[in-house]
Amino acid sequence: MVEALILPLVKIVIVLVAVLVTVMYIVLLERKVQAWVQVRLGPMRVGPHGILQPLADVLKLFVKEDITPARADKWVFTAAPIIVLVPALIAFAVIPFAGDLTLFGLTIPGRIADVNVGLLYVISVAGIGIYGIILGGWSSNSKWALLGSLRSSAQLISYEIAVTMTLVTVIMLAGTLSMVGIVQAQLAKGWWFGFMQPVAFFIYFVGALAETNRAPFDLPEAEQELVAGFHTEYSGMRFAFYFLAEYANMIVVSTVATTLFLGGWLAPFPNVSWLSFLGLVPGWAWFMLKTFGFLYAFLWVRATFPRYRYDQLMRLGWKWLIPLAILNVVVTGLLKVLV
Amino acid sequence: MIITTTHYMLLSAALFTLGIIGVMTRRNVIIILMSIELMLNAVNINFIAFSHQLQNVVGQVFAVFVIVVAAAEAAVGLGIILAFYRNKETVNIDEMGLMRW
Amino acid sequence: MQTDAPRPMFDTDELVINMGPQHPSTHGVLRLILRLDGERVVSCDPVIGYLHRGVEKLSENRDYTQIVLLTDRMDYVAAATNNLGYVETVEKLYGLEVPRRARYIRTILSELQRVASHLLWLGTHAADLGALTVLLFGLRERELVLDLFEEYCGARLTYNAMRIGGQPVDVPVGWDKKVLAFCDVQEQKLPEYEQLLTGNRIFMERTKAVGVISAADAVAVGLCGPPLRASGVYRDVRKDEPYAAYEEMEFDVPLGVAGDTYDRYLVRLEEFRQSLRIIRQAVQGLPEGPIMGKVPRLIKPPAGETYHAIEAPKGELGYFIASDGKSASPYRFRVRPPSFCNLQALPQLVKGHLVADVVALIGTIDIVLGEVDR
Amino acid sequence: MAEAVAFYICAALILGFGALVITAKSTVHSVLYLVADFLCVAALYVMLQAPFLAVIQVMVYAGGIVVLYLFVVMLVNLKRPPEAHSDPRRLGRLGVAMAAAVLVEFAAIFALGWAKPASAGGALSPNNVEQIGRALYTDYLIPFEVASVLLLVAMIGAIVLAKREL
Repeated sequence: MVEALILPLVKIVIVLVAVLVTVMYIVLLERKVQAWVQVRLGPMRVGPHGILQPLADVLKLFVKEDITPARADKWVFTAAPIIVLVPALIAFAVIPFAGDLTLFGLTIPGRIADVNVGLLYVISVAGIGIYGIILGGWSSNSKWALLGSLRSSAQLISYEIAVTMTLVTVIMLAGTLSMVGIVQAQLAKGWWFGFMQPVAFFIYFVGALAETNRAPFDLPEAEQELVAGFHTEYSGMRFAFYFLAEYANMIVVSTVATTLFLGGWLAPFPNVSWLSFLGLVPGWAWFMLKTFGFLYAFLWVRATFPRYRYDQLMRLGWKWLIPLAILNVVVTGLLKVLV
Repeated sequence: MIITTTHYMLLSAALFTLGIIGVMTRRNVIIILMSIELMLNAVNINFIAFSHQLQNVVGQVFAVFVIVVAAAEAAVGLGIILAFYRNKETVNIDEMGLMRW
Repeated sequence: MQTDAPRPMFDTDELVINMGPQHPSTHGVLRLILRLDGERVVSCDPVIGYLHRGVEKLSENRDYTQIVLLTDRMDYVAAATNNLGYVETVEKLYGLEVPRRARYIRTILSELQRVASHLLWLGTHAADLGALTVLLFGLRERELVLDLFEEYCGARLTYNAMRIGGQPVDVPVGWDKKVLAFCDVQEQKLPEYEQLLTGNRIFMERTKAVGVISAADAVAVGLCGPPLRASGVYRDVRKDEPYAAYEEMEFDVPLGVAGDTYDRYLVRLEEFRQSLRIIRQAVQGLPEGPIMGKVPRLIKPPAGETYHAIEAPKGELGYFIASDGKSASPYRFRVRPPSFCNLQALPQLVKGHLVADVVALIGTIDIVLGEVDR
Repeated sequence: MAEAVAFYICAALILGFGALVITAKSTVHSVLYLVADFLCVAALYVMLQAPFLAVIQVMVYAGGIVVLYLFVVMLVNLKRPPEAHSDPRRLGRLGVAMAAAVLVEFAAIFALGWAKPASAGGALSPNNVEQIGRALYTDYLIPFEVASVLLLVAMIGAIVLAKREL
C-alpha cells in the first residue's frame, strides 16, 4: 500500500512543488543574471537582494484583472493556457532525479515512474503543449497574437525534428528508451554521452533554445516585433500560466539534457581516484547542479545575442540543424557497426 | 467483470460509425477528413486489441502503417483543401464539383 | 458561393496590420499601416502627427529668445544641436558676431550631444534586434554625457543651453578635464559594443543587405545624415558649410559602401570616434575671451529671410526664419527636421522585407517622433 | 475490475469526443475534440499493453497530424459566417446502405465474438519496442520502405499543392 500508492503521491507532490518553486526562482535568477551582465542590480526591493520578488510577482498576477477580449472564443481562450501548462508539468513524471535512495529501510527510486518508452513519452508530451500556443493566439482574436502563434508553431515543429534526431543518436548509444536505462548506460560506458556525442549535444542545446522560445529564437514573443506574440491579450492568472509553462519547459529540457548528455545523477569522474570524494555528494544534488548549469546557459545566451529573423531561423533549422542531426545519426550508426 | 476483445471491437465499431456519420452529414471538407481520421483510429483500436489477444506484435506493426497512411492522407488532403480554398474561397464539399461532369 | 460574405480576417493573400501608435518598438507614437503577405511587407504607410505640438506656429508668437526652449522639445534626445541650429539661424539673419570661445563651447556641446544621441540610437537599435545588453551599456555611457551637460547648464534633457549671440554661461572650472576623461572612457567602451555586435553572426544576418538604398535613391528620397553617408554620398554640413568652430577642427567623414543597415551601423560607430576627436581638439584648443557677443536687449531682425542648416546627430537640421522687421517674433518659422526627411524613406526601405526587418529599419533611420511631428 | 472501470471511462470519453467532433459548430472546437479523442485512444493502447503505440499515437497524431489540421482550419475557416454545417439528408441513400452494413457488422461481432479474454503471459511483453522494431525491419521491411516512400510522395505532393508559385 505504502509503496504502491502513498509513495508515488508524495513524490508527485514533491516534484510539483519543487518545479513550481524552481520556476519562480529561475525567473528571479534570470533577472539577476541579466542585470549583472548589463551592469545593473536587478530586483533589490522585495526582501534582501530581491529574494522575495517571486512571491510579489505571483501575488500581483493573482490579483490582476483577468481580461477576455471581446469577440474572443471564450472557451478556447480559457483552455489554451491550461493546455500549455499541463504537458510541461506531466513531462516530469519520467525524469530520474536521483538514483535509488534508502529511507527508513525503504528503497525509494528517485523518480516518479520508469516507463520503458520514457524518452518518447517526453517528446510526445512536449508536442501537446503546442496546442496551447496555437489556440491561445487564435482565440484572442488579435492579429499580433495570431502571427505570433503561427510563428511559434512553425518553429516548434521544425526544431522538434532536429531535437528528436539527436535523441535518436543517444538511443542508439544507450540501446534503451528508458530514462533510467540511459543514465545506467552512461555509467556502464564510463563516458557521459555529452562527450561521446558533442554534435548531438550542441544541436540539442540549440533546438532546446528554439523549442522553449528563448533568445535568440524568441520570435513568437519578440516584444519588439509582435508586442508579446501569442499571449499579447492574456493577463492575470492566465498569463501567469503561459509564463509558468515557458519556464517549466525550460526546466524539462534542462533535466532531459542532464539525463541524456550529462550523466543524470551520476557524480563526475568516478574513475579518477583522487576525485572520489565527489561521490559523497548525493545524486540529486549533482542532478540539480547540472540542470542549473544548463539553465544558466539559457540565461547567458539571452543576455548576449540579438534575435534571429523568422526566415533565418527556419533556414538554420531546416538547412543546417536537421541535415547535421541526420548526418550525426548516420555516422553514429556507422561507428557502431564498424567499431 | 472482464474486458474481452469483443468490448474493444464494439467500441471500435461504434467509433467507426461515428466517423461514417461525420462523413455523411457534414459539408465542411476538413471535418470530413477528421471523420476519416476517426475511422482510421477505430481500425487501429481493433488492430491493437487483436494484437493483445493473439499476443502477436504484427497488429501493432500494422497500426504503425495505418498511422503512416493517416499522416500522408492528412498532408495531401489538407494541401488540396488549401489549394482549393485559394481559388474558390470555400471549404464546402457541395461546392467542390470541379471534377464532376 | 456567397459573394456578400465578409472577407476572412486571415486571408491567404494579404493582412493589414497596424503597427503602433502603441507598439514597443516604434520609438514613440509612430503608426505604420502595414500590408503583409504572410510576413512579407507589401506596402507601408507611416501615419504621423500623434506628437504634434505646433512648435512652428507657437514660435511665430514668441520672442526670438523664447523660441530657444521650444526647440529643445523637438529632438528631445539631442536638444543642444536643436538650440545651436536655431541660434545660428537668428545670428545669420541678424548679422551677429559670435565670440570664438562661445563657438568652441558650442562645438563641444554639439559633439557631446552627437555622442549621447548615437548612444541612445545604438542601444535602441540593438534592443530592437533583441540584444538588450547593448541598450544598457549605451545608457551607461549616455549617463556620463548627461552628467557633463548637467554640470554645464543644470539640465539633463532639455538644456536651453545656447543664447542668440553667444553662450549663457562659461564652462565650469575643471569641466574640460572631465570632458577629456569622458572621451577616454568612451573610447575604451566602443570596442565593447563592437564585440557584442559588429562581428556577431546573428547581428550581421539581421542587418546586412537589409534596407539597401543606393546613393541615387538616397538623394532622390531626401535622406540626410548618417543614412545618406552610409549609401556613399559625401554630404556633411560640418564640412560643406562649416558653422560654429568646425572650420578649425580636423575630422573625417565616414562613408558607407553598401547602403544597408549594417553600413549605417558602421558609419555611426565611426562617427563616435570622429566626435571624440573633435571634442578633444575643441577642449584642448579652447580660446580665452568673452562668451557673449554684443546683442541688443530686444532682438528684432531686419526684414528678410534666411535658411541655415547644421549637422544634427540625425542628419541635416535646417531652420528657415522670415522676419518682417517690425515685430520681435518671426513672421514665419519653419524647421527642416532630419527625422522627418529620413522617415520618408521608410516605405521604400521596408518594401519586400519581413515584419522583423521593419523594426530594424525604424531603428536604423534613427527617428525621434518629437522632431517628426514638431 | 479496475481494468473494466478504466475501459468504460475511456470508451465513454472516446465516443463522447467522437460525437462532439462531428457535431461541433466551430471547426476549431472540432479539432480540439479530435485531439482529446486521440489522447483517450492512446490511454486505451496503454491498457492494451502497447505503450509504444500509445506514445506514437500521441506524438504523430496529436502532436503532428492534428496540428496540421488546426493550421489549415485557422488559415481557411476564420470568421466565415457559420454556414449550414450539417445536412442530415446529404447522401441519404448511401447512408441507408452504410447503416445496414454497420448493423451487419454489429451482428457479426455479437454472433461470432465473445471470445476468450486475452491470454496474458504470451509472447508479447509490455516492453515491446524491440519486438516492433524487429518485425518492422525484418518481416515487414518492404511495407516499411513502401510506407516511407508514401510519406515522401505525400510530402512532395503537399508542398506542390500548397505552394503558391513554383
